[in-house]
Amino acid sequence: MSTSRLSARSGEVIDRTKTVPFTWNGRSLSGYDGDTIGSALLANNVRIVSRSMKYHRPRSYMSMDYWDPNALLQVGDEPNVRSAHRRLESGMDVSAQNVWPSVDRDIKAANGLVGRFLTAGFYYKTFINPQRLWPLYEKVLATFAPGGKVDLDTPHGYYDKRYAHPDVVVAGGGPAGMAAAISAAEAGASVMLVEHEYGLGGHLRWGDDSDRAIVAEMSQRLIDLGVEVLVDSTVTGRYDDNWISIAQRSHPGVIERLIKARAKILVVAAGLIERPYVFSGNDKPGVMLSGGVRRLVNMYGVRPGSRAVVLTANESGDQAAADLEAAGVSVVELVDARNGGGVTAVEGSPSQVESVTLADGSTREADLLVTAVGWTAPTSLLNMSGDRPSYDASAARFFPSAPPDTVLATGGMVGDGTLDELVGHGTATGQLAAARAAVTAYRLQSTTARALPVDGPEPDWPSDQRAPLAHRQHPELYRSSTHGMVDFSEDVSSKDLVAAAAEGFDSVELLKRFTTATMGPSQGKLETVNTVAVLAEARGETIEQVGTTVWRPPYAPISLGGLAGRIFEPVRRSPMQDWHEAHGATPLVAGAWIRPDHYGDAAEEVRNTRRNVGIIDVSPLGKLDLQGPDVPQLLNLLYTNKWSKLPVGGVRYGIMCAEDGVVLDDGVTGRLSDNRYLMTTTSSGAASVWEWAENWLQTERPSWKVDVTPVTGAYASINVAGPKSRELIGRLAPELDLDPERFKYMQVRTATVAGVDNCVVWRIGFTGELSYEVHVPAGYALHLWLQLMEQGLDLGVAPFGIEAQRIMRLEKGHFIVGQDTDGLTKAPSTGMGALIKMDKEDFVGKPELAWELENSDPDVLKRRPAVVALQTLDPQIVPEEASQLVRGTTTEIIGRITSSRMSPTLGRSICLGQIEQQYADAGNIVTILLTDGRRIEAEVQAHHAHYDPEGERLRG
Amino acid sequence: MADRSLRSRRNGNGKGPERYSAWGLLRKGLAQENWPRAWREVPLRDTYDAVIIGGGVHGLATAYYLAVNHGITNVAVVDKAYIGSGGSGRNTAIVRSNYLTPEGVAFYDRSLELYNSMASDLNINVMFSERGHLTLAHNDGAVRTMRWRAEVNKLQNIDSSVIGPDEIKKLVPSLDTTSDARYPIMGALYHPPGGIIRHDAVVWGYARAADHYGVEIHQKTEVLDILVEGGSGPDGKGPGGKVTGVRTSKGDISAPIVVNCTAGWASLIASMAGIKLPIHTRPLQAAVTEPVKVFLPAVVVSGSLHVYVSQTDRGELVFGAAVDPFNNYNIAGSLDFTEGLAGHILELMPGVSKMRLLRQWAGLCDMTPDYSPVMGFTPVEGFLCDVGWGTYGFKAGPVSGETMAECIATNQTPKLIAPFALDRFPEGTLVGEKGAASVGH
Amino acid sequence: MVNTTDLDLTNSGVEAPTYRTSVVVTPATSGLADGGGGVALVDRGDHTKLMLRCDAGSAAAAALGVSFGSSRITDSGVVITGLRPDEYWLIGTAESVTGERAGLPADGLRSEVDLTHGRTLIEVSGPKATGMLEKVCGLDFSDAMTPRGAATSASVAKVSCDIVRAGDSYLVACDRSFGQYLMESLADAAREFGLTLGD
Amino acid sequence: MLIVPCPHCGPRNSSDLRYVGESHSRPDPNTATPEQWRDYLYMEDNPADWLKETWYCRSGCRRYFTLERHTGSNEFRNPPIPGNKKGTKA
Ligand SMILES: Cc1cc2nc3c(=O)[nH]c(=O)nc-3n(C[C@H](O)[C@H](O)[C@H](O)COP(=O)(O)OP(=O)(O)OC[C@H]3O[C@@H](n4cnc5c(N)ncnc54)[C@H](O)[C@@H]3O)c2cc1C
Ligand SMILES: NC(=O)c1ccc[n+]([C@@H]2O[C@H](COP(=O)([O-])OP(=O)(O)OC[C@H]3O[C@@H](n4cnc5c(N)ncnc54)[C@H](O)[C@@H]3O)[C@@H](O)[C@H]2O)c1
Ligand SMILES: Cc1cc2nc3c(=O)[nH]c(=O)nc-3n(C[C@H](O)[C@H](O)[C@H](O)COP(=O)(O)O)c2cc1C
Ligand SMILES: [Zn+2]
Repeated sequence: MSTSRLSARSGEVIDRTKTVPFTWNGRSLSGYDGDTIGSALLANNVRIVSRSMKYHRPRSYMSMDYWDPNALLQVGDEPNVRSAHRRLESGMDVSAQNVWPSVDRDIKAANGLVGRFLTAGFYYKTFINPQRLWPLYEKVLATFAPGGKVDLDTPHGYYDKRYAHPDVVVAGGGPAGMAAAISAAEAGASVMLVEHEYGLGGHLRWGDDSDRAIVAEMSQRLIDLGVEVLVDSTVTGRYDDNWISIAQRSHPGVIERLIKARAKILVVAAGLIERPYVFSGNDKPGVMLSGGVRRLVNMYGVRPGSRAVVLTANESGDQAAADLEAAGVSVVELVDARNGGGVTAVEGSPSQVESVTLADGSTREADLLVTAVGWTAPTSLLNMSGDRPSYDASAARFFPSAPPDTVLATGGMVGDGTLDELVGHGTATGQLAAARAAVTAYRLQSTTARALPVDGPEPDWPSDQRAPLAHRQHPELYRSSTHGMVDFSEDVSSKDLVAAAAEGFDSVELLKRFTTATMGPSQGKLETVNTVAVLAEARGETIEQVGTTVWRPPYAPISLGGLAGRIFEPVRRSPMQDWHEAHGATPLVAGAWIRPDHYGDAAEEVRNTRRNVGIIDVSPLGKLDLQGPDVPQLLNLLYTNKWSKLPVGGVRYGIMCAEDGVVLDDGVTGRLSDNRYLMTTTSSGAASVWEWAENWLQTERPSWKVDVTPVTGAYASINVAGPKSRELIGRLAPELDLDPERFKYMQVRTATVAGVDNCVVWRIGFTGELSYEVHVPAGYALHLWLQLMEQGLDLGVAPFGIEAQRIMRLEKGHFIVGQDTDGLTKAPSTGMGALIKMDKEDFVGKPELAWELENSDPDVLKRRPAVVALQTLDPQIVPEEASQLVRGTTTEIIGRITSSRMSPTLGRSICLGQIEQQYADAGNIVTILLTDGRRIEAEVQAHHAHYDPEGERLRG
Repeated sequence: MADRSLRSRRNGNGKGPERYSAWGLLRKGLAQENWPRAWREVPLRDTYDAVIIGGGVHGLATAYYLAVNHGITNVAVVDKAYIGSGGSGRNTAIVRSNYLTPEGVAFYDRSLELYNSMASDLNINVMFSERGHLTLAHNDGAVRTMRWRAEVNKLQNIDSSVIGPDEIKKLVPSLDTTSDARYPIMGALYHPPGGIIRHDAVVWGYARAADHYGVEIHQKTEVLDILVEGGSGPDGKGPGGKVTGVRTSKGDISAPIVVNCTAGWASLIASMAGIKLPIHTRPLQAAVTEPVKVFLPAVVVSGSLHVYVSQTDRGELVFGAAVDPFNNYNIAGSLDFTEGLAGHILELMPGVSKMRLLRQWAGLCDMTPDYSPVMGFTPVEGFLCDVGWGTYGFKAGPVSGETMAECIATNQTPKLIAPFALDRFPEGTLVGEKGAASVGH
Repeated sequence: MVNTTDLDLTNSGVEAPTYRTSVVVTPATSGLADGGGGVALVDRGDHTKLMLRCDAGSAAAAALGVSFGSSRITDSGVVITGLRPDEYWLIGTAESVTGERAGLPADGLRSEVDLTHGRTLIEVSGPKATGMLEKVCGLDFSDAMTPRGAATSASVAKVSCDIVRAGDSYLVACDRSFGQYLMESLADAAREFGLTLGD
Repeated sequence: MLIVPCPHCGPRNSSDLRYVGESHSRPDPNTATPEQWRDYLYMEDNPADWLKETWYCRSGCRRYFTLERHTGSNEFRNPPIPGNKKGTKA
């Protein structure tokens, strides 16, 4: 097969005035603008571009389209580029994959010699013993992995996404698809026409001048109608409710853009894919499909060989023969399968066809064999819509059977006909699509609160009145009397399939998984029907009985970059976050929030807070504004303790449980006025507690009058803690009565602070110090923060971060839900039994807690976990959080450390942990197994608080 | 324990299966002859000692161990489609034993042990690749949970430890371990014995071996009803009843023992016996890329980003994520899954943006409230369950088969599965894996 | 509302508060602004946003003059919108909102929260505003589905937002803590259209 | 991405909602037996059929409502009614 550029042709898509340089395996070559990588390589007489996966046989181009199984090349840092489809660009660095050491001299080709032993599934039968050697074998096998190389330094380029709501999406820009798009648009629908190739026209692109004139005319009509035409774009999937994914590679400045279209109607006009023929030597370079030859000659002006045999069963083969003749290739034999002609083998060197054996046993010298034996309907998008294709033996292909009525198929997928008939069917399909889309639009608009009101009654759902396209007779040509390759990318032959079926892998799905046929990069676009046909033959069944494997998304592979798009992950910031970072805070990712972890020295932050006054930004604290007469009832329901008597100005702590009694969240709620409460939740529980409250109000207690409004972002929260906090707050809120007798621990006031109205100030203290938590309208939060820093200068004010707060709360023995408790910790285990009020009529989780509290089985009781404080006997050892508590010298787990720190205040290690009740008595000595394997002892404390257990500082 | 090698026994047909070996392969290759069927295709009979519903790894392993460990061979495994068509043929094949609770650890560790000797026990290369398993932690809470798991694991002699970003980078160079990542990698639970396995080979291996001992495998045989007598519910089904057989698409079978090994369909089968389960069915999706040269040496899981990834010896990346957001028996899959997946994978491994997703698919998962299975007896006598496998049940196949077989043969609940009994729900004693629920496969 | 007491701060040394919105225009954002004008983004964080809960069918609801899913602009320039079935918002300058609020009857008015500080409000306008929103929000912004005056809530760039098509522009509001992120995301989405950043 | 027919907003993308689960009514906590209560807590019908279930319109109207969906085809039927749910699952 000697290839070369032909003289200029009327339909070519290349621009011979523009030379495009590129390199092939380091060698400098050039092609023309408009070439694909593949056509340029062939024009340069480069034919062998890859080696087959298992046997490393030399391979060349067959179909010259995206699905060409042997054409995956490395281009720069991009692996697996479809070179028969991808347009050549200046400077492309193209190289072969899956070859060693080079595409022309491949040592692994020795595999070919032992081919008869490397049958499908051979690895299941080998390397079994000794097992110790398998990892070694595995490493060797892995070097056979096909595919290109990933450059791990590849930058994330510019990928993008958008949504769309077209009335009609048309997949496929051949004549049928174009006609459908035109008629739908003419009927008033908004239409998106998507074509996988670089240009519209489908198979007409490699047809004659009159074909192209029609394409030009239809293209102009599409422009005039304002149809959104996307070329070099693929409809990659159809999901529930016509959620359509489109990979657009032609948007300026964007590598790949994912369009998510909610189409009212999807029209599938994907055309047909040409099927290879199974016979001996069918993977040898020089065997091509008729469509491949026609593209090569007519679109790229490349001569595919010099002496050709053409095996034809249809027009496409006849036309290919004519095209070859016109290009000066001598067609030494036109074998007509419609008249019983056939081909049984090609012979030649491993890298070149030299002769063709015909069914009658005679041979022809030739360097090119062209086959035109039929089509595969790429029904993939229809299958994704729930349709199962059915087989028509007389037409020798699968057809759609019953797609949902929002998905319509047209063109070659549904039948055959003249160009006029195809266009006619497409036109009728477009009209039907538009009419159905109008009904769907009516429904959407009439049920959407924000939409315009609709006029008149809902139109009827249009029934399908299209005249069907005929199924043209086609011989069932799948396999010759010889065996050959069925799956070229996976190197699976018909012989492998027969053997696998005989072994019991004789349903199409098992056959696929055992042999990997159809699992390669083209996903069965070329191989499915031949696989099924060979299995049917092996089982003595019909193709219809055997059925096909399932096509799944995507229709064509889509880049991970395209699926990801711009990488944007929501981030929440408090009004002071910039200040924190400007003042040396180490940022801490806490869910969606970014928070200050510490400003350099957490221990010093603790000491300063305990000694002077510290301020911490606790803005992420969940905050809910509750209003309405039934708020106390709601609180009684959600929390385990009682709320009816909370006075105005009072604040109370509560624990929330789920219905299984497991602790869900905790926090304080204060009563700001008669009718208005402010509830706080943990930072991570903010959203879920809000939804939880709404859930109870809307579904179980719909008669209660409570309005819940999330105000987490509305108020920034600053905790001012330490013995001098009263002094500092006093300076900023001169009108606020801070007298400890009148503004007591666990009370709340609304006040003007630093000139900011409507601040909520409550006296509570997670840190265990005298402290005031100020919830300030967020727009003034930075102002307040700066004023606290400024006005507190002489008091020694300093900011503290999350780490210092964690230390202080641990010193004080406050547990953290989700850290000191877990998904099984019921409320009584927290040591907060006093907060569980079983005499309330109802609260969430009550029955489980009742049974928990009533249970008197000593075996159960003694093993129930309890949250306790622990101190190591050696005060300098801080056991890592999650260190296990074990019984004595055994390995029996009796609990674990849930929190631990070195206390800057006490100068010793302190812990909280969960431990079985039987070991939880104060004074017990228990064993901690450190993560380094050492065992140390620790004493269970009487109080959770290691520091100021009576709370004198807090209340002072 | 009985001799588990295939050499010693003959199957119900009186014919031994031909042993797989390189030598056999060579001989067959030279002679150009085919291997015999891996399992027989025989007509369904009308009575068996036990009927196992579901030809996934759990059903087939149960049948295999019934035969090999207990000599109970008059057993039918029925599947409505082909073997492995459920979760067993769709999973991402991650095997590990670093669970959170001692019960869980002991159980999965036994499974790993069985996986380790499976190739020679079943005489098939299941390609168990012990390549190491990393569960990444992106915040201090997650690091704490990882350490919790590591510490429990160590006490059970499981190789499992928490490692830091530098070591992670050494093990998996493609990961972004810098601290300016949106979700910085702060550490990982590293479990060297974890890895991946060729899931289909496991299914086929059990099927072939079970068949060899006389078990019958009936594909395309759908169970339509379960025959129960004397129960408290309508039609005599439900608690207090006794199983007498099953109705299938190929006819009725009488059998005193019926085992529900149907994973995603478990509730439907149980309801045929009048039993309610604490299970909801959710699809779990997975996807593969086109193959590229091998660059990812270990299994990487990120609980907070809900993705996991490994690379097969064929070079594809295999991905998974969290279960779908609503109950569903439909495995069509969604675009949201692939979008989220790609976004999160690129956060972890920014260099793979040019790789292409080749195929996505889904399987059904039988989710329980405490991330633990439901195993053993039910209130209907003779009706047993081995279900509730959620997103993690493939790795449990061997040990589940072994213990379920023991349960059936001895009529007693083996200790390893006692914590997983159905009555833990009415009794309110859930299993501790819920304690720090995190995805992990 | 954005106002402060006339407190005499002179003696205490406390400075008068300055209101800050959440939208910090970072170099990352401003770098995208080429003044092209296809999309203009303006931070309206200083607008007062007053939320009212009203019983359906009450006098207060009637006086508001809008229903769920719609909005109107009053003579004083306040946008009144029904964002949820029983939830209405008044958006405008402090003064004008106070004025509109004063005119409402008490009947049926259940509760009221001033969320001026709680919501970031970005005004999106320009000939390509719709095209930009279609990149980050799954709603159908066609004139039939989202006509002038339409109001709804949906996820925008993965954040829950309220969206009002008020006159020629869109008002997009989210929780204040997401404000900077939202601004950056919108600016990024707008860059292909030519971005102008407002004051 | 399903379209969920919100009774207030109209058809919405399912990502704007949160799925709560099967709708079950809560037994009287003061009279329920442990079995009844735990049946409510843990047991599911989980049919491959029409299922009554609760959704929360998280990014839209913020309302909980009950819908009937077919768990095989994902079709919704009947106009949805705002209403009860299983309050247990946080
Ligand atoms: C995408 C995905 C990834 C996963 N990843 C992992 C992983 O990495 N590691 C891991 O350990 N686990 C994983 N799992 C979970 C694991 O796959 C399952 O838990 C496990 O395969 C369950 O096996 P099984 O034998 O119980 O059920 P299945 O394999 O599901 O088998 C059940 C069988 O029952 C049959 N059946 C159902 N109804 C009937 C009927 N009426 N009559 C007859 N037959 C019936 C079905 O056809 C099916 O073949 C994953 C699951 C999925 C979906
Ligand atoms: N396909 C051929 O090679 C070929 C050759 C000769 C004649 N024909 C005849 O032409 C008729 C088909 O005409 P037609 O208009 O139906 O098809 P067509 O083959 O002319 O055009 C179909 C187009 O759809 C595109 N496409 C397929 N799937 C797509 C997707 N998911 N997203 C975007 N684009 C996609 C293809 O790239 C192709 O350009 C048949 O009757 C056939 O016999 C076809
Ligand atoms: C671990 C694993 C690897 C897979 N690799 C491939 C692959 O390389 N190519 C492919 O087409 N499918 C691959 N699949 C997917 C299967 O083709 C198939 O989609 C899956 O088993 C589900 O079956 P279904 O799609 O027929 O429903 C793989 C599946 C698994 C579980
Ligand atoms: Zn809604």
